[in-house]
Amino acid sequence: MMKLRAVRFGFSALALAALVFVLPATAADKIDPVADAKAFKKFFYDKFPKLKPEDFVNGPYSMDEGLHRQWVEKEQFPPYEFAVEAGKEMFTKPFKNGKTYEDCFPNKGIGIRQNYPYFDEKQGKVVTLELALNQCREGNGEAPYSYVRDEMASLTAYMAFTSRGKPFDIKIPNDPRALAAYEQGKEYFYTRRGQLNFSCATCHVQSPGERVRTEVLAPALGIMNAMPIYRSEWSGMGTTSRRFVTCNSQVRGVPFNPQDDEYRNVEYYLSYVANGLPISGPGARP
Amino acid sequence: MASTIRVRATNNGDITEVQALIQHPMDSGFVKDSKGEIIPAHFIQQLTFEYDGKPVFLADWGGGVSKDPYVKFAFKGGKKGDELKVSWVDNKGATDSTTAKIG
Amino acid sequence: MKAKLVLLALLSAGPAFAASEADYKAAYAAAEAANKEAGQLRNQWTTTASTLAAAKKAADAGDFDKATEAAKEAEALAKASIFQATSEKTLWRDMEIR
Amino acid sequence: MSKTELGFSRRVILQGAGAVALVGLGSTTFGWPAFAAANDKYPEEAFKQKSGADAIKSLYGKTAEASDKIKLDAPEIAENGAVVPVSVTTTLSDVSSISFLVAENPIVLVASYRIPAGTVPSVANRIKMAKTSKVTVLVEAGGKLYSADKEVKVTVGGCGG
Repeated sequence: MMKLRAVRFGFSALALAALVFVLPATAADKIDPVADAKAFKKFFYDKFPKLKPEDFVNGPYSMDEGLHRQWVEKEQFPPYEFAVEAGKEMFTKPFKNGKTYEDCFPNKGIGIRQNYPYFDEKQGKVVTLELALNQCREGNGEAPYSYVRDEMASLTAYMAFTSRGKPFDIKIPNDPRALAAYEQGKEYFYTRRGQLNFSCATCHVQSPGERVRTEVLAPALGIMNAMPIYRSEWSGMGTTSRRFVTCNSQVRGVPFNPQDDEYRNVEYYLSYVANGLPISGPGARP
Repeated sequence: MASTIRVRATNNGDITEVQALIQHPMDSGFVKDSKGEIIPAHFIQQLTFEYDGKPVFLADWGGGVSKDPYVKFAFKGGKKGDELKVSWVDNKGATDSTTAKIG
Repeated sequence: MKAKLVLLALLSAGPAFAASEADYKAAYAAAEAANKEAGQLRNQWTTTASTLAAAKKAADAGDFDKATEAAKEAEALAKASIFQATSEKTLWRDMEIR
Repeated sequence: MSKTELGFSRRVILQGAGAVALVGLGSTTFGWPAFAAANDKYPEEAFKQKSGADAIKSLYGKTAEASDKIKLDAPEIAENGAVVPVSVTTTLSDVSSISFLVAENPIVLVASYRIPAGTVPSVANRIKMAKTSKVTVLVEAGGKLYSADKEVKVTVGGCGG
């Protein structure tokens, strides 16, 4: 009798173990942004224990003392002042139909950057700040701006400036398309590409704080918070789109068109996992 | 057109600290554009700061000064509310000037 | 994984005999097709495009040896980018922060 | 070159030697050109010179002597050659002019400042550097010319594209 019970007991234990084993396996395929974000932040907080969470939004300047001093000097009178002022001027200059960007955005576009990108359930896709600005222009009969040139850079610089200090507040609605976009963004972030065979993570997860020649790599956590960035390298304000496109070419991967799905989704992923960290854009960068 | 000169002048009793950021390409004449042609030299040559009719600082610049140039200096004297006259001229003869209130 | 990529990228067997224009055209077409497939997989390399251009330039100058060799190299690069795209479909999870 | 002058900081020892070389060069000249620094005119000639010594001769008409009373602040590794923050303060008295030179730039003289009486002898600015180079600051005080310099590393960033 004893043996039978033992067998039965053994059997149920086995079944239980199998179940438990099965659960995490399916859990891994289940898209869980909340868990991802927690793990993502933990990885960087453990990797850089001396940094406070908000330090991550200053990218390379929180990684290297020499760079930090040069940044502090620049911030006294930052070169992006002109872009912010140009953006402010453009923001309130009426379109031909008399409307302005203020009519397209909640709260007249002031202090809302931290909510972008968002998942637009009507369009069924992720809408970034840059896309929303061009959709506003086209909706008012104006030609869209290039995503990589000064006009878009100035507008986003001004909108980011009005959100400085506000924590990222990216939402993923309970809509399978939103979850899919988020997951595709995550996959893009970790996928190796180009002849150099790097993914975004190769530089920004495996080796933040280290140098690529003279440039110190920024951690992925908080990397969107400073956008758009005034890079000394470009001696001008650069949009998020420009950053993605140039990063692709640097690893010898052919870039997509700015604001293609992959770019909007990876921005969605990177912004979401940085929820809670303050907006620091427009940021000055090397 | 808004002035190309941004000035911050603050007085703390006996010294007035001045910072200026100027919108200018400061092309050195040694850089090629994407089509491989040399971008001609175009940079601010002289920048002057005057307080109470007297020069308090004069900069002679070459093409090696950064784009959207920045400079910081200080001079003894100056009072809150007084004006500081700032003006520049570049190698093409273009000029701009502004007056800033000492804060 | 990396070694395989490097091997494929260097797969440019020099022709033992003088390549004709037909050899070049065949090699170029193969390279272009492979690069097109890489495009469908959203994973072309900039070096594939530049090597294709070099092949075309050599062909225009009548140097079909060089042109064919470059076209073959372009094909190898395109194939490597295809290999990268397909293998990364699963490998990306290895680096994911969990 | 006394011990104290080299004691400014371990790193400066190498550049200290550089300053000595600078001193030796400037002395042999034919006629003395009008020292541009003495009047308000833009020192056109000085901004054409390809070497530090010629720029100094054209600008000041005298040679510089290293001094540890000049504190030149420049990064060890420039975050980017397009915007290198460089500043100087000095305890030397009645300073009349401050200039910055970058040895490896195509035009060595980058900026020259006239310091009228009553203006604090201290300047901060952002300069461009073509590549890794010695950055030299010159301070004219009491009619004599002093210098300090520092090596600043500059290379391209990014992984090469």
